[in-house]
Amino acid sequence: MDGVLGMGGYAAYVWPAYGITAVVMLGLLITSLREMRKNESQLAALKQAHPRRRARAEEGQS
Amino acid sequence: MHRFANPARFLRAAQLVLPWSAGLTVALLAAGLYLGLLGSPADYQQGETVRIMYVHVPSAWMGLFVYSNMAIASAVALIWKHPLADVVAKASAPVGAGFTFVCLVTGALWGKPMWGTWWAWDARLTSMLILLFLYLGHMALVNAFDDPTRGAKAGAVLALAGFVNVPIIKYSVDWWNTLHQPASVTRVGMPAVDPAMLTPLLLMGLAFTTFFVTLLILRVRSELAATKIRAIRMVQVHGG
Amino acid sequence: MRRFVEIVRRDLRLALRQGSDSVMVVTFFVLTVVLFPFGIGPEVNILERVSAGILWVVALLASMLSLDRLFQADYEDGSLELLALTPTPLGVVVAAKVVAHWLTTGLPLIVAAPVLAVLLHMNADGFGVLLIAMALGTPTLSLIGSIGAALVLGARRGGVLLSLLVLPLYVPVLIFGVGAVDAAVQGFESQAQLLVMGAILLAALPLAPWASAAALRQALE
Amino acid sequence: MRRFVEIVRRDLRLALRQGSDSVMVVTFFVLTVVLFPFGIGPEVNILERVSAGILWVVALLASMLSLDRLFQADYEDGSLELLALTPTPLGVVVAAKVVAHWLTTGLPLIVAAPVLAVLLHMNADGFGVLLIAMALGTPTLSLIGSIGAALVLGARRGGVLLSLLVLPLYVPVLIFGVGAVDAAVQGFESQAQLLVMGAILLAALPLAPWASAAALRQALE
Amino acid sequence: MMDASSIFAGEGLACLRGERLVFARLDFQVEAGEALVLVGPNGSGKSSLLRLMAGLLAPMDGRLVWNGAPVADDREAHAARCHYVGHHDAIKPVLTVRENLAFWARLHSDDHRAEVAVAEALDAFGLIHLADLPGKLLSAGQKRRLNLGRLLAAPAPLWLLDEPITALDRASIKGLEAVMASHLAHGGMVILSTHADIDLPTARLLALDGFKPRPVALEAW
Amino acid sequence: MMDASSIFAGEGLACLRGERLVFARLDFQVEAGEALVLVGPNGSGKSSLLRLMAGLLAPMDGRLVWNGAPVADDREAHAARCHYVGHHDAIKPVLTVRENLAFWARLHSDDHRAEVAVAEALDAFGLIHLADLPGKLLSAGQKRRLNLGRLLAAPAPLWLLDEPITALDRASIKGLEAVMASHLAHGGMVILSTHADIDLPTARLLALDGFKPRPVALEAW
Ligand code: HEM
Ligand SMILES: Nc1ncnc2c1ncn2[C@@H]1O[C@H](COP(=O)(O)OP(=O)(O)OP(=O)(O)O)[C@@H](O)[C@H]1O
Ligand SMILES: Nc1ncnc2c1ncn2[C@@H]1O[C@H](COP(=O)(O)OP(=O)(O)OP(=O)(O)O)[C@@H](O)[C@H]1O
Ligand SMILES: [Mg+2]
Ligand SMILES: [Mg+2]
Repeated sequence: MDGVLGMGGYAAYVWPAYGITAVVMLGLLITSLREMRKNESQLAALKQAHPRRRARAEEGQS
Repeated sequence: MHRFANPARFLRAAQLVLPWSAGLTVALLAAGLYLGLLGSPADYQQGETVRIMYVHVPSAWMGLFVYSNMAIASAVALIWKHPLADVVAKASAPVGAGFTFVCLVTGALWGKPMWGTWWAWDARLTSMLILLFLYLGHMALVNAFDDPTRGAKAGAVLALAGFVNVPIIKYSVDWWNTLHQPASVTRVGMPAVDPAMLTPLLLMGLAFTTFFVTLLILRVRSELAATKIRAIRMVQVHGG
Repeated sequence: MRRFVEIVRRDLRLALRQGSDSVMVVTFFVLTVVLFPFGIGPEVNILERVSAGILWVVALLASMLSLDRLFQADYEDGSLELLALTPTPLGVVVAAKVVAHWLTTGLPLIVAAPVLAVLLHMNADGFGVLLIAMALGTPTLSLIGSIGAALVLGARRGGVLLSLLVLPLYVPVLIFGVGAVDAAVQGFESQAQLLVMGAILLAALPLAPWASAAALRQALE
Repeated sequence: MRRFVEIVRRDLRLALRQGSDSVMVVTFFVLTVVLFPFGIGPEVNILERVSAGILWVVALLASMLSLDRLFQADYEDGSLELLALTPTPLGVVVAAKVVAHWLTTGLPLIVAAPVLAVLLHMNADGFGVLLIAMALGTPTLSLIGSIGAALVLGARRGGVLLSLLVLPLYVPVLIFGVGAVDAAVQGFESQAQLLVMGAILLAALPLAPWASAAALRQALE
Repeated sequence: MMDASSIFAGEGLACLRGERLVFARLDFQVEAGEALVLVGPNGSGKSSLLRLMAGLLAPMDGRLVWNGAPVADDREAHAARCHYVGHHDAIKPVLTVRENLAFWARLHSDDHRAEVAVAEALDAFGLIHLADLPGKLLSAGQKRRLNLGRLLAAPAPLWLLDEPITALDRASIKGLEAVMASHLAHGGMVILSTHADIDLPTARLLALDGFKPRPVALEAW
Repeated sequence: MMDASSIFAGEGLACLRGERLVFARLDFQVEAGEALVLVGPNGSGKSSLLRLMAGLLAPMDGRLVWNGAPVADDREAHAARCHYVGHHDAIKPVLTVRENLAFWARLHSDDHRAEVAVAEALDAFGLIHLADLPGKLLSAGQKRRLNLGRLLAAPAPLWLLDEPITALDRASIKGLEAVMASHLAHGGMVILSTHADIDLPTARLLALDGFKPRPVALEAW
């Protein structure tokens, strides 16, 4: 176990590398998800408030 | 409305792809990390630090790949005026910037034990830094206009102009004699890497790619929703 | 061609009448270069060692700063849309404006460079190559910069944004420009670097006006 | 005082909402600093020797570039004349805008400086003093720069003109800023230089807003 | 705030713009509850006179008085009692309609009063349903209405309006006329310039075409 | 140059601004000697249609044809046959009235013809006595007249005028009407937008308020 965590004396470089990668990737994932949730819920709320728009949109599509 | 290829179709397709890409990302990451951290030997020269490779190299590939992806999307947007292409380009930029950043930081962390310095001004390192600036410039430009479509179009021209940099980064190591290693995996013909290291490397590369696809879907969905919100707002202002 | 000359002439006349851009660019160049001895200290051998680099970096900055207004004034007062509506391809209009820009800013930079080189104690062997490299490099800067200037039209915070877009694209000119001068100073051949600079210029000559014209069309929509 | 806070709050809000100026200033700072190793070459000992000078010169340039828009947007959309017509002395308005400008540009510069110092291989002993010197110097830059920004309002070619007016006034900050850091790097006391910088800041604090207000009145005529 | 006995007057005013005398020896007087309409062909000096009344322009000769006291003696007091609506809209594209208005309201009166007044102003100019939209989405007419909203968002006796009805559709013009009439009925003053007809009680006309702009040099000789 | 049998037409035009559909399925046709007047409330798309006709804006759908040939096939030819007068004046403050006009004239026709035409244009719009004044000293109405002068400074059959009478006083409006009538009598075409009344022979009206602007995103869902 010490072999893996210790990384042959290079733990101070290897683990931060993986750590930074994880932080950036998770950060991207979380911000993207949050943004999407926010926008989609806002859109749903707006559609709720303006149900007529939906009808009009469908009519416009035909 | 032929120009406005139906985003609804995209959303349906994305809905199908999303669980697969997300699931694959998790599975590939698990396998890649296991092999990379436990199941592969240390390098006879570089020792355990070689394990940094499994995040450093895939993120470098992704940095270049995402930019190429953006340039293609931009060309599509400019030539065929496909609105989804603009959205894809815009949604890709922050992800590409993220990967490029990871490549730089992990490279620096690798450089300290290997070369004895965090940073050196050699061709590949600096051209990667420039790539990061190209991403940042693209993000800034796209958001610098009051009218989002204007920003998208300007961004498309910039992405194409900046694409010149990608081959320079890719081949800088071959053209100039530098500290950094030349390509050994992606070189034409047989890769010059031990399969025990090649397997986790390729697994991580695939994992990063599916991760990118997942993020792209989320971000495009978000962007499309934002467009629609703006549209509804606009109707409120001007009375649809 | 007649129209090309006409546009160059107008831009030159405008530059001359309104507080002459060239004087300001040169002054910025001189002032900023002069700041460095204050910052770095007066040691001759260090200054000499970094002189080519400083000259080129500041030349990039000067060129970039003046680019800010390349299309801006014409865009704001509506001249640009009329220029786009003349019976001339927009790329030609861009090329004419770039030529005028280079004549009023690039050329003065070239003239000022040797003087500043003396100030920074550059080895006199480098002067000839410095001039040639600048003559090949500054038009490339104007050309590449025109793309950025066209892109930021109508953007908020155009000035700073422009630097973010243009500086990364300037890097090759910087590398080979410095390389040529340094080689000459150290007594090597600098032909290879100058050839590359020429090649970059030749490539930018048709591509940049075309890309700028595309960007301008977007801005005028 | 209430109005002062009100104006600072508005400017901060504007800066945050519109594509964040600060990000761009920092990027310009980083980009330009990064250009120098291209120009000067990668040798560690030379880079280390010139690092303080380069950081300060580029910080001056970054501050100056962002000043371009300090009053410009308000001038163009007519807000500035309305601000001049509020029951607040114009000097207070200027001071509020300068504070907001410093918070959005000077502060990020201070944060970015140590990172760049690492890139330029600066000796770690200088970091603390670099931060203090920047904290004393950047507000002075914003204050002095506001005079230039007010003077060039309405002038065409604002950007380059501004640099001419402002850069010479920046020289004292540059000299003492670099002096402080260099002293620290070489293991000397840098208190004297820092005291002078503090004094300059104290002097600029009342004088600059007053001078800028006078210049603004001219521009609004 | 509004005093039924205030008098605003100009005595022997002369105005110089760009070396040309726009008008000279101009007198006017407005009492509480009165309106003054400036008319005249293009370039006759309507806008100049309004800026002069607001204090943005210094008269070359003559003076403005409020209740017998020269306006020039206390700029801030004059700024507190007048609202100026010029050609520019002073609308920040990234702030919402409410935020735009609230900022100006808070600069003129205290926070609580401002809150109430902003709501009133939004109502009077039909902006309520737009209150949370960013300024950039507004059409030209809506922008103008927002700009006029400042008149009600903070009380001030003297309104100076430069061609207030440009870009307004018929309904909005009626609304503005009602707002002005009520202001006059409460003892306010309105001075406005226009090319079209505006329906106002107690309005007197001031025709500016009597003064032919003339180079000053001739006078001075 | 002016062909008595030309026809300019639009077929099924749709226009997208920002992200909104301003109008769709719009057809029009103008023959030599005919005038078309665009009317509609603010934001109904008059300016957009004119820009589209000039080729500054690409139609999202539909096409423009000149004598049966699609305009999009040859931008330069279309530019050569139309004059566009928009909201911006395209006047350089440092060039004199004559120089301003001569530049545009020379871009459209050869030097000698331009000389004569410029003199005619100055005369027709009452600018002769202002010919040597720099653009910056002009009042709003004079600027507009100078901008309209381009119509006569180089001949072109198709005139596209966006609210040409704003800022003009009564006498100038009469003058413009005479110029347009003579252009029509010689087989030219005039397409203009206006909020006020314009007196023109052979004028047909095109009302744009039938199309409620609608966001495109809604269509696509
Ligand atoms: C901040 C510093 C660094 C940066 C910006 C950087 C950048 C890159 C880039 C862009 C690639 C992709 C190459 C391609 O696809 O052809 C790459 C690959 C690679 N890097 Fe780095 N690198 C850095 C530091 C290092 C260090 C210190 C080492 C090891 C001593 C290293 C070892 C490698 C290896 C082995 C590859 C794979 C090459 C291949 O097989 O294709 N890198 N790096
Ligand atoms: N900033 C300026 N600098 C110099 N001269 C100016 C300036 N602004 C206006 N002028 C000149 O002053 C004169 C009066 O201009 P002013 O704008 O007051 O006219 P106006 O009556 O408001 O005209 P309009 O009906 O076009 O609004 C004009 O002859 C103009 O040329
Ligand atoms: N540059 C632009 N970007 C995005 N949308 C725009 C742009 N210009 C105009 N619009 C929108 O397009 C619509 C049509 O505008 P346009 O300027 O054609 O109207 P108009 O009929 O000329 O109005 P006006 O009478 O005010 O001149 C408006 O709703 C406006 O908000
Ligand atoms: Mg006026
Ligand atoms: Mg219009």
